[in-house]
Amino acid sequence: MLNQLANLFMETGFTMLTYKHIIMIGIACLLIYLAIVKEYEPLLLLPIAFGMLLVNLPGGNLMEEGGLIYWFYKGVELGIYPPLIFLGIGAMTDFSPLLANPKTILLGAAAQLGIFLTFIGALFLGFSPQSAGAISIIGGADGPTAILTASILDKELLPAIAIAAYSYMALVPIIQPPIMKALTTPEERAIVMGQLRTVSQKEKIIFPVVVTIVTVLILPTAAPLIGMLMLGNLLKESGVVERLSKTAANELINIVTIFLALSVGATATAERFLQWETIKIIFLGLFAFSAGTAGGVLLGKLMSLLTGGKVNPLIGAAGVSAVPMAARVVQKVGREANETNFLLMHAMGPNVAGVIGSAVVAGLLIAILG
Amino acid sequence: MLNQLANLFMETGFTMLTYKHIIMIGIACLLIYLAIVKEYEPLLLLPIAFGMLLVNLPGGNLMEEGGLIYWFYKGVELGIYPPLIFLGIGAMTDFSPLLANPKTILLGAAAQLGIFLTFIGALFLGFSPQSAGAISIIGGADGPTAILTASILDKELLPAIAIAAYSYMALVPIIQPPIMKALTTPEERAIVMGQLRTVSQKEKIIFPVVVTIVTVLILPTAAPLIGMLMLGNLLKESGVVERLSKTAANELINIVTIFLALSVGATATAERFLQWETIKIIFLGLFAFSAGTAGGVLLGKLMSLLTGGKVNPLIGAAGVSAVPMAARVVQKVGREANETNFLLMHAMGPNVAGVIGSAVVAGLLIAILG
Amino acid sequence: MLNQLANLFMETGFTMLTYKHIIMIGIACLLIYLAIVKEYEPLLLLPIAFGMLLVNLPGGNLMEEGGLIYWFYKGVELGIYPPLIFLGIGAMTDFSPLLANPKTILLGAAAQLGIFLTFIGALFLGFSPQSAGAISIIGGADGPTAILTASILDKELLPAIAIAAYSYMALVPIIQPPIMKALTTPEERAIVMGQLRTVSQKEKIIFPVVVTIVTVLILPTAAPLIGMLMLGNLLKESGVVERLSKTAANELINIVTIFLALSVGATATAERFLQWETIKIIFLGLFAFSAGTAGGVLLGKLMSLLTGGKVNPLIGAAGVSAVPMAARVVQKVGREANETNFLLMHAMGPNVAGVIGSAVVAGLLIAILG
Amino acid sequence: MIKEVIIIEKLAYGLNLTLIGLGTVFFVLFLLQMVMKAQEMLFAKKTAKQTGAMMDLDVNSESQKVANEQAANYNDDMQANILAAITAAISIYIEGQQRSYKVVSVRKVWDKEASQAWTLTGQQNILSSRDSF
Amino acid sequence: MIKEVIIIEKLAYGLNLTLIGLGTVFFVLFLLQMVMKAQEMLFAKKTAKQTGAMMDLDVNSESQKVANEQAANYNDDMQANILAAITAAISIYIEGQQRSYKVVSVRKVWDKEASQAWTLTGQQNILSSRDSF
Amino acid sequence: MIKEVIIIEKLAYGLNLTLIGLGTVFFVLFLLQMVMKAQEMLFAKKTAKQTGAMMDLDVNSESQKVANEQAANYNDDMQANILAAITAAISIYIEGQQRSYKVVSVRKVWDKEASQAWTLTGQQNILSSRDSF
Ligand code: NA
Ligand code: NA
Ligand code: NA
Repeated sequence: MLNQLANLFMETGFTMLTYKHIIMIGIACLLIYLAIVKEYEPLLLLPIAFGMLLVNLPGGNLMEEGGLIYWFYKGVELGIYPPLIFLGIGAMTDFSPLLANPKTILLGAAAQLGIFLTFIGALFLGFSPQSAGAISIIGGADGPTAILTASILDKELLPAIAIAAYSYMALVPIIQPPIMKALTTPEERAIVMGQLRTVSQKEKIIFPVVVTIVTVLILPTAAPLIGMLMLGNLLKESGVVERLSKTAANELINIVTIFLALSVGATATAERFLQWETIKIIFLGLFAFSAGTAGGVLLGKLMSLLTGGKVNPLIGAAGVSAVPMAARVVQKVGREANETNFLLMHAMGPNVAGVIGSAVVAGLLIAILG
Repeated sequence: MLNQLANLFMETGFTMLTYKHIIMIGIACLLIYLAIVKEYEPLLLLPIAFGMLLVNLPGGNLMEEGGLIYWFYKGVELGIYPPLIFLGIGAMTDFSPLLANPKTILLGAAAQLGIFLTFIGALFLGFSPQSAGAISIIGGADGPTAILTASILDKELLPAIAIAAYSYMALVPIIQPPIMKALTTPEERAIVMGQLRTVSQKEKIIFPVVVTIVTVLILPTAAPLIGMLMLGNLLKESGVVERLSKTAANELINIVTIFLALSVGATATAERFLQWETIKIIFLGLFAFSAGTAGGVLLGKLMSLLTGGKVNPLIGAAGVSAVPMAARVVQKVGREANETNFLLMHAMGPNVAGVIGSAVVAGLLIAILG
Repeated sequence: MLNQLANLFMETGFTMLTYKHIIMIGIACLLIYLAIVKEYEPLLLLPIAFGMLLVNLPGGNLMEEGGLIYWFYKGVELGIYPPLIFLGIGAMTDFSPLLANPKTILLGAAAQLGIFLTFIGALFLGFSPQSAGAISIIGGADGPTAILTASILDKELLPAIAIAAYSYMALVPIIQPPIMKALTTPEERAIVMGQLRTVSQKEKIIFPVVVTIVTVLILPTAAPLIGMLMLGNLLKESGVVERLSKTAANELINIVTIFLALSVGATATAERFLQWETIKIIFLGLFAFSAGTAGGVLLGKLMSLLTGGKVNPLIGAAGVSAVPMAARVVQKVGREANETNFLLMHAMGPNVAGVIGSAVVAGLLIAILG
Repeated sequence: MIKEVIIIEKLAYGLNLTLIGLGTVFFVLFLLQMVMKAQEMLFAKKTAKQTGAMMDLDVNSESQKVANEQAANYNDDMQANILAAITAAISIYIEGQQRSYKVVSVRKVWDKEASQAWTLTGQQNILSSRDSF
Repeated sequence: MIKEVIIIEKLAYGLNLTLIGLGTVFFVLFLLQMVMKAQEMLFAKKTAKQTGAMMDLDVNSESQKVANEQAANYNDDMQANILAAITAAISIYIEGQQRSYKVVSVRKVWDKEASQAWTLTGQQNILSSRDSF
Repeated sequence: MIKEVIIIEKLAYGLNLTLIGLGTVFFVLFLLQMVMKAQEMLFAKKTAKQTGAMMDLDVNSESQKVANEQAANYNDDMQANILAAITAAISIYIEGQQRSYKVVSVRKVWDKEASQAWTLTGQQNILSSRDSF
């Protein structure tokens, strides 16, 4: 019996526990704290952190072949979860602000600058092109896009990239304002934009179909993300399949989010996460968000110039996506400069354009580097 | 760099686009239009059409091994989705009208005539018995049954059969009335049917259990469809597992519908769909619906004769299933003949009987031809 | 044609029907009756019974490789469903009563006595240690725990164990009161317990994290059950991811319950179920519940003694889990002895502790015998 | 199986299948008709064929009953009804995404509120909403 | 592919990708801008730029309409409105977890209740809630 | 492993497992008890043991508060409450299957409606309901 007790004790996690596990458990608890108390993107970061916790309690083997989260992870490995999240996002997204002011879509392109500058930066920090591509997509400020791209280009870096992406999305209200203010004059920030035109239902219905055709024809590798995003939107805007769009935007996306986040978190083993690469990714991610914001604002300034001051350059900052946080930041900064300024709906245009933009870039990176 | 651009351009869908793709994209857009504007069975036809669109944008490879919809399609291939749809349909179906008037169940048998006459027709048009069986099931006027049968007997024809089945279900208000009127006299159509008796909860609970036992014992191959349909109905009628029956009738069926329809649509590649067979299937499908309607109405006439005019023969037309559209058509045609005529609940009996009837025929076709 | 009819007749279930099938169909119908009319744990027993019915209608082959329920069963085989049920249970469970009175957690340990005494009993009835372990877990009074353990230790016995576990959970109001009364004096049963302190939200949030760390470190094999239970609870208590906790506690658990119960029921083939082992399991299960109840009550008496009569020993009976039925039984028996006695919330402490307790024991049995 | 058969063979094959098929489906559905007839004789409500109350479609039976009751004492209890409506509406407004049992318990708590802040019976109501899995 | 390259090569590679990448994303999004412009010319509502009614966000349009209507005849139909609110609230209270269409049908049945216990039209309303799959 | 063992061996094996098993489960649950004790000392509310307010079961705390508030100014704001109830009931009637946040926003919009048709603040309310994934 003593023998058995000894054997059992050998199987406990305590005997296998190393200082690395303890650090990882600490990081997981910190992320749980940030998700709950600071409300850092809790929908993703809370289950990610819990997955990280579970996988770093030694002996559980939940990620070993046949383990529970090993099965959940299949949906990440096969590239199924991120498009399903996009299906739900599509069913929640209203493209009206973009349709009402088409030129703001270009701000969603300019904000992708952050991705490419980060790519160059990552190359210089010694990453391979594949790893650099995976890291740079953090600048897309879009969780599912980042997870899909990283899982294809370099899955070793997946947990660090996912955590960095969601953390910086939560930190958008801290990261963006200084850059926005540094690049604009108080007069520019005070620009009031005219009311948006009414968008007909017909336009809203045709839009997702045309976006799918145009985007997938040019960049077939963007099909899973763009296709599902636009299918979700079509289900919503069509108005005839409400039960499908509601389910896509609620129960289906919730179920997939639990599985996705838990299994992404569970890839964050100590061996994989406690590396210099993680530190580098954290810095590169911050740079990516900053550069993307700058890219958007700078094109905003150019647009302001060309339209004779009809565009408030701040709305360019929303082009990074981080929906709807970045648009709210624009609203706040705009109102600081001018009490009567309501930029929210104008910022929603580049904001949703940024989702399309980074999905296009993801398709491109996968096509070139994948 | 020019080299890379050239390579990238080679990977775009434009370079691979043929006139066949363009035709298929056009058909997909037409179906989207019909689903949204004409409300042709949008729950299925809208995602089917979108799947068709996605798979005909070349290069996306969503149906190639490892592609996104390739994984969704597994649920069709393994025969999982249609029974799950039936689970939800069972949890939505009220068999009271049938239980209140048991003899109307035979109208649900007579309307299967369409299936068998179509089978003969398909043989003469040169189809193999397997293909003919798959095509003939369109006459069952029941989407999940048609998809399951076609995916087993001849999956090459699956997209055409599914699209024909749902299209004609949407067209029931146009297809059925002329046939109904041609086969009945105004006096017959004006027959008012007596009020239905009250059905006790006990009868409603026992019914699904007995149907399962009787049907599966006689025709074991009908087990997946009949078994799930009756499980769903038992969950609903039992009254003790409301949370399960609600989920089966809402979120579960919605999720499965998205996956099923998207992946059935994605089987409609140009090579497979732009064939003479598709044209033939469209004609055979129309014939199947017409012959089924005639079969039901003719037995209705016989019943009317035998009961001394207590049965309005129109309700036989509802035996094709196409729930609840065919029953509404009966109500409308009946009211045209007699303002005070309310046939709706009487037509619901053969209507739900038709679902059981075509599932039985599907089991038979699979047993003999599969 | 006669030939074909003969062949078809050969394929009907009637020709394959044996008296064993008829007995199994009878048992399935009895369970359906108990689930609906007597409300014996209908959420599980109704679909379990229907699965049993389907698999005993010969020829359906739903559990053969490629059959419908064969695929559903994969989630049992891979150990996926029970942890997902626990995720939902966690999102429904309120640990406040336990946090308000921490010492009652030990009652949830004492009630596991039933498991171990049953293990010894099963050894003496000739079962192998693995089988004995699988059977003894019935004493955990927790369906998902029993199903997971039995599917790992001895899947031949799975259906009998699952049915016994849920049946006795439904019979707790009949099994427990005599034992509770036999082991306590009227004075003990009349003890009024003081009001519970208020539990802060902070405690409720930290609790699931700490339970996960402590339990999984000591017993890594308990990780799937405890990890998911605590994740569900954390999602609920965090208050920041309501859409995830609602989905886990509703649609997700409902969907998984349908698949789990249907496929567990479908393992109950005549060959497997109509064995002496099944009879033995039924007796051992009853013994397990009784011994568990006694274990809890006896520690309750000791606690009552040590605290100078501040603990009503009845609440120990709730330590078997069977949430929330066992706690309600405590309330009822307590009130019989003293009209002013409200033990419900005090019994909820050991009740939820029993869930943790039996998950720990399951982990232990899997570690030692698996 | 058969590839090139002459017309007569195809027709024979097709009619053969039609006969077997229609025979089977009529046989099965006729059996079910007999089952339903038997059920009717055993279980049918004696109060059938009442005018104006044809089918007890379960969707409505319960609501109807309550509606009738409410209608009955509408004038007497107008104030109480308004109160109930407001309470229910507000609780739905607050509880939102949460499900029925919550609304039920909230209303019960409201009833209790009138007399006592938070009773143990209230706890029991809440507890009973936990389904067992 | 490339492991050890000198700085100039990395920079060239990175700038290369940046040009191709930004070029592609601007090209695609510019095409989409043109598409939207074309749509605007074809389908845009003529009543645009009305003050105070900027975006017909579908979330609210319907509710607003009803709310407006309700507000309009609020004084006239106060009694009826209270009745409707009570009915709706009660039916929600009862039906709970059940979904929208039930509440809808319940209210319709209530309307019927006033005149007739249970009409066939009522059945039709209920029936029409069955989606076809 | 073991197939044919004599009674004493079975008993020894069983008791052995019982001791290890009960020992382990008591050990784990005792540790958790200590954890809870520690938590209590660190975080427990000071306002504990108030009569009539025992457990802040989160299911009800919020509703209770609102109910209390509503009860407080019931007589004063009767009209307003009826209006709110009607609005909420109607919006639920209309929105049906849609979820809580919609109903919430609808009511906010209604509030705005009284003063202004469609304000930008209203847009912000709606926007804030979009969860970020
Ligand atoms: Na982006
Ligand atoms: Na049919
Ligand atoms: Na237990």
